[in-house]
Amino acid sequence: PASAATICFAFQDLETEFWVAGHTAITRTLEEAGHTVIERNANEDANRQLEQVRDCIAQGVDGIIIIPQDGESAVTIVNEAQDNDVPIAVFNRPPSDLSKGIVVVADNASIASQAVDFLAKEAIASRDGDGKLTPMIIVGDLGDPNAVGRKDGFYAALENYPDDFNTPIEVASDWDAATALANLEAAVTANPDIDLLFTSSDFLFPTIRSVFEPRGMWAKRGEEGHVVMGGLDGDATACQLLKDGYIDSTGVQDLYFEAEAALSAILAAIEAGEAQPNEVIEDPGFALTSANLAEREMDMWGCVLLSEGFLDQ
Amino acid sequence: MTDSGPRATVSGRDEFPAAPSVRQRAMRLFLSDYFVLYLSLAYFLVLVPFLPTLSNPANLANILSNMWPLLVVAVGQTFVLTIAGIDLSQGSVVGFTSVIGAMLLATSASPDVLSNAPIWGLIIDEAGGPLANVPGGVLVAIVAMVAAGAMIGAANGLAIAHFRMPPFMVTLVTMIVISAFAIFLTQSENIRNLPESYIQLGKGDIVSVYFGEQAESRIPRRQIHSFITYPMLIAVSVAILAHVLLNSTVFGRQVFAIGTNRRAAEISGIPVRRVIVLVFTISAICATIGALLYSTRLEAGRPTLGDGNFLLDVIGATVIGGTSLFGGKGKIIWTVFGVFFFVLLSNTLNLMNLSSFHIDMVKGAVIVAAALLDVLRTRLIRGEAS
Amino acid sequence: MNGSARDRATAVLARHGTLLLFLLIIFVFGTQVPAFIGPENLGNIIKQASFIGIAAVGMVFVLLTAGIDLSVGSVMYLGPLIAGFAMRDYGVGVAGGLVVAVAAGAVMGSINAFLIVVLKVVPFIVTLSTLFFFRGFGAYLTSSRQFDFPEEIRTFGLSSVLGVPTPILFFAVVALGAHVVLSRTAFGRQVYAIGNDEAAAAKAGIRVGRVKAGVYVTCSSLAALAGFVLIAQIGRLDTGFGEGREFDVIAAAVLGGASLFGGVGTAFSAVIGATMIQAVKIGLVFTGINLYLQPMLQGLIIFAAVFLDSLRASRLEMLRRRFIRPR
Amino acid sequence: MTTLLSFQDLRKEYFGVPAVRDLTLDIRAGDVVGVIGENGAGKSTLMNMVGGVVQPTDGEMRWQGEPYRPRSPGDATARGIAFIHQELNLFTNLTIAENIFVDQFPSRFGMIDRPAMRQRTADLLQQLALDVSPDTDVDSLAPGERQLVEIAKALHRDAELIIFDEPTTSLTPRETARLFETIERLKADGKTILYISHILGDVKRLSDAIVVLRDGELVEQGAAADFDVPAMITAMIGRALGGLYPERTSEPRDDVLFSARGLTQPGILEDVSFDIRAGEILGLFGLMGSGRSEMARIVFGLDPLERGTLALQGRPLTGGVRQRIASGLAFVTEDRRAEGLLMDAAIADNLSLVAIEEFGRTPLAFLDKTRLARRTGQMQADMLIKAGDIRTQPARALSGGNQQKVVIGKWLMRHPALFILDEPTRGVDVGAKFEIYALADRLAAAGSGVLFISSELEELTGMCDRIMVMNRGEVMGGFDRAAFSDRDILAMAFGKRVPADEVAA
Ligand SMILES: Nc1ncnc2c1ncn2[C@@H]1O[C@H](COP(=O)(O)OP(=O)(O)OP(=O)(O)O)[C@@H](O)[C@H]1O
Ligand SMILES: Nc1ncnc2c1ncn2[C@@H]1O[C@H](COP(=O)(O)OP(=O)(O)OP(=O)(O)O)[C@@H](O)[C@H]1O
Ligand SMILES: [Mg+2]
Ligand SMILES: [Mg+2]
Repeated sequence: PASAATICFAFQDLETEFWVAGHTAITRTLEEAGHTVIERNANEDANRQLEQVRDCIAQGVDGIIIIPQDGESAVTIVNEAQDNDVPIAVFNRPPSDLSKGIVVVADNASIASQAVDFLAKEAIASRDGDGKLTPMIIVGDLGDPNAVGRKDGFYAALENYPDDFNTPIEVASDWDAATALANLEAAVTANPDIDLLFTSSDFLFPTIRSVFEPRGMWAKRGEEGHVVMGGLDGDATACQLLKDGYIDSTGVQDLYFEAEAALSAILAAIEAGEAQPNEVIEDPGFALTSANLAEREMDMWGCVLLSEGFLDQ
Repeated sequence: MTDSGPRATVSGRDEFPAAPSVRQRAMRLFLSDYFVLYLSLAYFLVLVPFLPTLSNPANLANILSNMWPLLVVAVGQTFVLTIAGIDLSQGSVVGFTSVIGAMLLATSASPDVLSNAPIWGLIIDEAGGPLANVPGGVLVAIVAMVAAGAMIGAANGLAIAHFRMPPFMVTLVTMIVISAFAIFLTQSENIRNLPESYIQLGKGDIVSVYFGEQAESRIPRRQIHSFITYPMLIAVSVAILAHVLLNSTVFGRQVFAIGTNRRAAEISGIPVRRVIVLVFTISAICATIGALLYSTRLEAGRPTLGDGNFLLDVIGATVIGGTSLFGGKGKIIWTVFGVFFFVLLSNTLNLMNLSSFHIDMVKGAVIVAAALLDVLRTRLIRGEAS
Repeated sequence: MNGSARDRATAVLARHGTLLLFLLIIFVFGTQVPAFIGPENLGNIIKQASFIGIAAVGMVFVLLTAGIDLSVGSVMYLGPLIAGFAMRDYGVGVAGGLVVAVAAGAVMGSINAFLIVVLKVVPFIVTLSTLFFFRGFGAYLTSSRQFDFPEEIRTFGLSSVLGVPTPILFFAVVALGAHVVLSRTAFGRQVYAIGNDEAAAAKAGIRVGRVKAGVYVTCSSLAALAGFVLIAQIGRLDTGFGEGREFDVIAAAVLGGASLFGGVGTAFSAVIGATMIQAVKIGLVFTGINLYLQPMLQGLIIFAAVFLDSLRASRLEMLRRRFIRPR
Repeated sequence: MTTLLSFQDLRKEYFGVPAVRDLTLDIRAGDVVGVIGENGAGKSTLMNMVGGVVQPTDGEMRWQGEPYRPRSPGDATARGIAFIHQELNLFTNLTIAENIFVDQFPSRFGMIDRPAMRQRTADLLQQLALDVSPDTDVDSLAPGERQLVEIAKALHRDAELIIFDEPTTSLTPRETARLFETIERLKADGKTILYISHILGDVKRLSDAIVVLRDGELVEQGAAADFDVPAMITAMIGRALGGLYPERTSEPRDDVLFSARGLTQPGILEDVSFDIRAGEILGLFGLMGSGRSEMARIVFGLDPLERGTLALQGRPLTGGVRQRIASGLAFVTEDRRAEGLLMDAAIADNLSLVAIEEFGRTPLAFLDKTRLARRTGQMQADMLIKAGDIRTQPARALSGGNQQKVVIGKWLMRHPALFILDEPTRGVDVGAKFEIYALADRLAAAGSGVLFISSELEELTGMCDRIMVMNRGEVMGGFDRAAFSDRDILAMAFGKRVPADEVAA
């Protein structure tokens, strides 16, 4: 770049692999290009995020990238920045009004539904007998719109097979491993015969394994006891499990594409002296499945991390 | 009370036969009610050379604007702590009442987002809430919010006063139930499209200042700084009202009496139950006003508004101000300073550009350091006295 | 003598009200879904309650002295994390890891204790700041990344002894141990004395500072142990682990009968409180009620428990009154 | 005999105000030393320094000839000093045995050796004739019993020096006698005893030597034989007191002010009826635990009443405490610390507590702070409350007698019609007692009624127009002033019924 810029990077949280990877991708790329990065972690509090962005503006940054807590607060924050003539890009979670700011959108619901659609087909294909199948979903924190989007995607996918599935069993996780462990164990005890499991986030796979393993439900594809299983995020663990055959699909947001797109758009705007750049960049996302693993593996950020030895730390 | 503070020895006194008045005055400053304020200012002055942005007008305006909503909520908590209670439900009241206000006032709503919610079609639809374009609707909605908040507070108070249930458990349950109910009402969604007059309450300026050249033809927005805002007026009025209530009314005396010794207060004819109910109601109403400020500045009704660490901020700011968790000791100005300290702390942490991997450590250390100074001060007061 | 029969009935109800409510909850859920009262699920309830339960036992110590410890959630995270580093980088093995976790907890407890006892900062503020500090330290160590434990930890976490899952075993040992300490040792009884009247305790010659320090060390050690036992079942520690758990832990202790104002409560308060809350949560999972409604129902049931308990307390007070003439 | 403990220019200041001034004194080993003085004279403060509870501002103490500077109560205990505090220092959530051993439990393998503890406690309790199990929770003990547990604790230490700070205030006559026997025995064993009390007769009877404090200074000391009660009083207050009781200045009027009919609460009261006339002081005597306080609490609306009616000035008394206060009832409880005072609040706040609503038109109206300050200041003057700035000094920092005056003062702010005084002179010095009596008389003269509950028969016969006696929740009978006889009254208190016609109306 012609000149070094100061970029404020305000994210909502750093608690799962996905966010950590996104955080690393953005900060590292910016720093390597000689820009200064100012980080702000809102700890899942939209109000705090608004305050942090205002502090950034007061500090006189050249541009802002945010991962907002949700679409509604994103609109407010985008307005706040644009009113103060600071270009802003919204990463990963779309504002409910796409007309303002540089917006990189990934549609949680549609990615989830792609992943679940594959699971549904797999489950139907491997069904013995012709009773209805029992699906189960581990739901995230109901206060988190991402969790709700993923849940909606799950239901949308299953709606296409009305005759094949019973009403899904919902298990609350509150995005917390301990809660998920307790609730999933109870749910599996109550309903030992589940045929399909979808977790709203890949970070819960180790928890699922702890519940399934002692019950003989943690098995590879084709082995006795395998439960058709998938998640969403596309992290390194999911990649490993997919390769090992324990799970069947995971919904992927193209993290690196999103980061790249957001960065170049915001830097271009700064360069051009544009204070209110507006642009919508779509990340269609996709489902990495046991079927397309070979050709699309390296499109998934988790697999890239995995190949870099992420899980060996 | 045991006399455990260090005593000034006779020889120690003799070394300063007539203490210089400057030192005495400094001492008095250090020992006064305003201690946390001085502490915050000292903290500010120490950091300014390293963080030049800290003193820039835009940042000062930010600090102030961040103070107001937290202050309003903490004022309510001050009442509760003063009667030796605790109100964990404030955060959920913030979320819940923000939803109430928004669902009444929203000027439109999208079925894509809200059609699953139980309030869809019942209260809100594509054309917005029932008070959407009604003249005076904002006022009615605020009354409804306050009524809803007051009811929750009164319910807390009734359970605590009449059934002698522990405040911690009662308000914890209220927190769980009310926050779940708020999320249920919107099925996790936020309600947008609030009317401009409502949003003004959370963002609107009354007086703004500009420090740049006079000749500029177009003043950039980022150089105009809010000076007096609606939230400031609202919060300052609430604080003054609360201060008067706690300090200069019969009710205030009754609050302190209950916090000091509930049994003796009862026997002396203090209407203990009524006061407890009122105190929890006040706390919830303050939370509601906080909800008004928070939700309007975010321009949405949000069921999750008061989630997470919010409660720790509220109680932490109140306690660091000097209000005791064990009752009988509380002042609104203490809370004002406590909130100022907390907001300043969070602002400076932002400006330090710490990596997010360090920020929590620094935050913890600063809180402890502040508390330590406070302990030192208490010891000095005792030392002076004996 | 109709009156006295009724009195006796109320006496029984009063003394064992919490337990009866607990049984009622189990019964109601059991009639909804019979599998709920199957041995497997009852075992699961206790196993899952052990996480909050072990930490709540520690919290009871603190509450007994009229203190509070908000840092437990962060200790649950940092304790196992340090153990994890020891296991991975120094190969100390699972038993070693367990020791390291508890020791790390003890160190964190000592930090709290130092600030509270020596520097005399109020417990609420101390533990509020260490809540941030300990978690912040963990974030610093891991750069906010999850931590994967060596494989063998899960073998330990999912193991059982004579059919009793290891977490339950730990829970039982901790609860019994705490009960013995609280009821049979000088330290334990002095904890009660301090909670009853700290100034009087000092006048009576109790080393108040030491006892209080011991209480915070115990609480943090047990919180770290609780975290370790849970993480041993999963094998991976996420950055957000334990966040906000301080409220669950305190609630469990208080629901079981411990008072926030000190002097009241037993080790079993924590066991009953934690198990009861877990039973309700799992019961709601079993009945498959809409997720949006579950927390509301959970809150209402806890409310009922607290309400019954307050009735019980006032009944007990009535029964405890001395009468000066025959009735 | 040798000197066990000596004070050299010992001084203690609170907030710059001396409570003990440059006191020099020797205590001989084996003596029982009576320490007397008005409320606030500094007796407890002196003992607190000996017991390591507070540290002297200046001066020094010597113990068996060695310099003695206890930093904590533990230090004092280690030297062989036991201290029974004026305010009880028991842990109500522990058992008797645990309370006795709380700072040093006997242990075996790290566990408390309960059998040993129980055995030792049972022995101690037996010495004091307290017939309860060592495993009883202190919570369920009566005040007198608690006091005995404190004494058992001191006995257990087998201390060289035992300090009793007003040990008899809540003991029954029988328990008191038992305590005196114990003290005699300790003395025979060569122990040294410091005995503080306002019951001067007891002090005279027990002591070998007497020490008199006034305003923190040692004003007189000598052999007990050289003192008689009037001399003690003169030394204490610096002048002779005309008599122990003020002259009654008025007669009861004819109109019935208050009447109770058939008060019955199973297990507590049985068919209690009595009247109080305007201007009358009605004494209520009974042994500890005879139900006097229970009755007072019922009358005041604090405890439930199953049957019976109450009327004040012809209007039935109903509702809760607030309503009864509004109708003109006032109640000075026997438990100052837990129920009477806001210990940590300022004295002025305590004084204004009952009448606070009179200082603002509605609860949310501004307090009239000037009037409030004037009235509380006036009350301090009227009640002769010895304190610094009443707006800042907490009630906790007052001496016992002055605390009691604050409790009475707060009720006077509302000019009550019927004043219930439950043990109002407990722990109060002779001068202050006199003031409280005079106050009761003034109230009566102004037309109020007074229900005076006391365990000191003497003060009842000295002050009352009539005495009513209770035993086990029943009114056994009553005596008119002319018929007062200590023997008959005591006999009735122990349960002897008097034929109905002898009972005054
Ligand atoms: N903690 C304290 N802080 C301030 N002043 C105190 C404190 N304790 C006692 N005083 C003051 O010291 C003086 C002596 O009090 P002390 O308790 O020794 O009196 P006393 O002789 O024991 O009286 P009493 O017979 O009423 O018990 C009193 O004026 C009292 O107000
Ligand atoms: N010496 C005692 N033995 C047994 N019970 C007692 C004794 N003293 C008090 N109690 C009990 O403690 C409570 C308080 O007694 P209460 O005050 O009613 O009796 P009282 O006649 O007023 O005697 P007191 O002089 O102790 O006030 C009552 O429940 C009473 O039964
Ligand atoms: Mg005294
Ligand atoms: Mg009594």
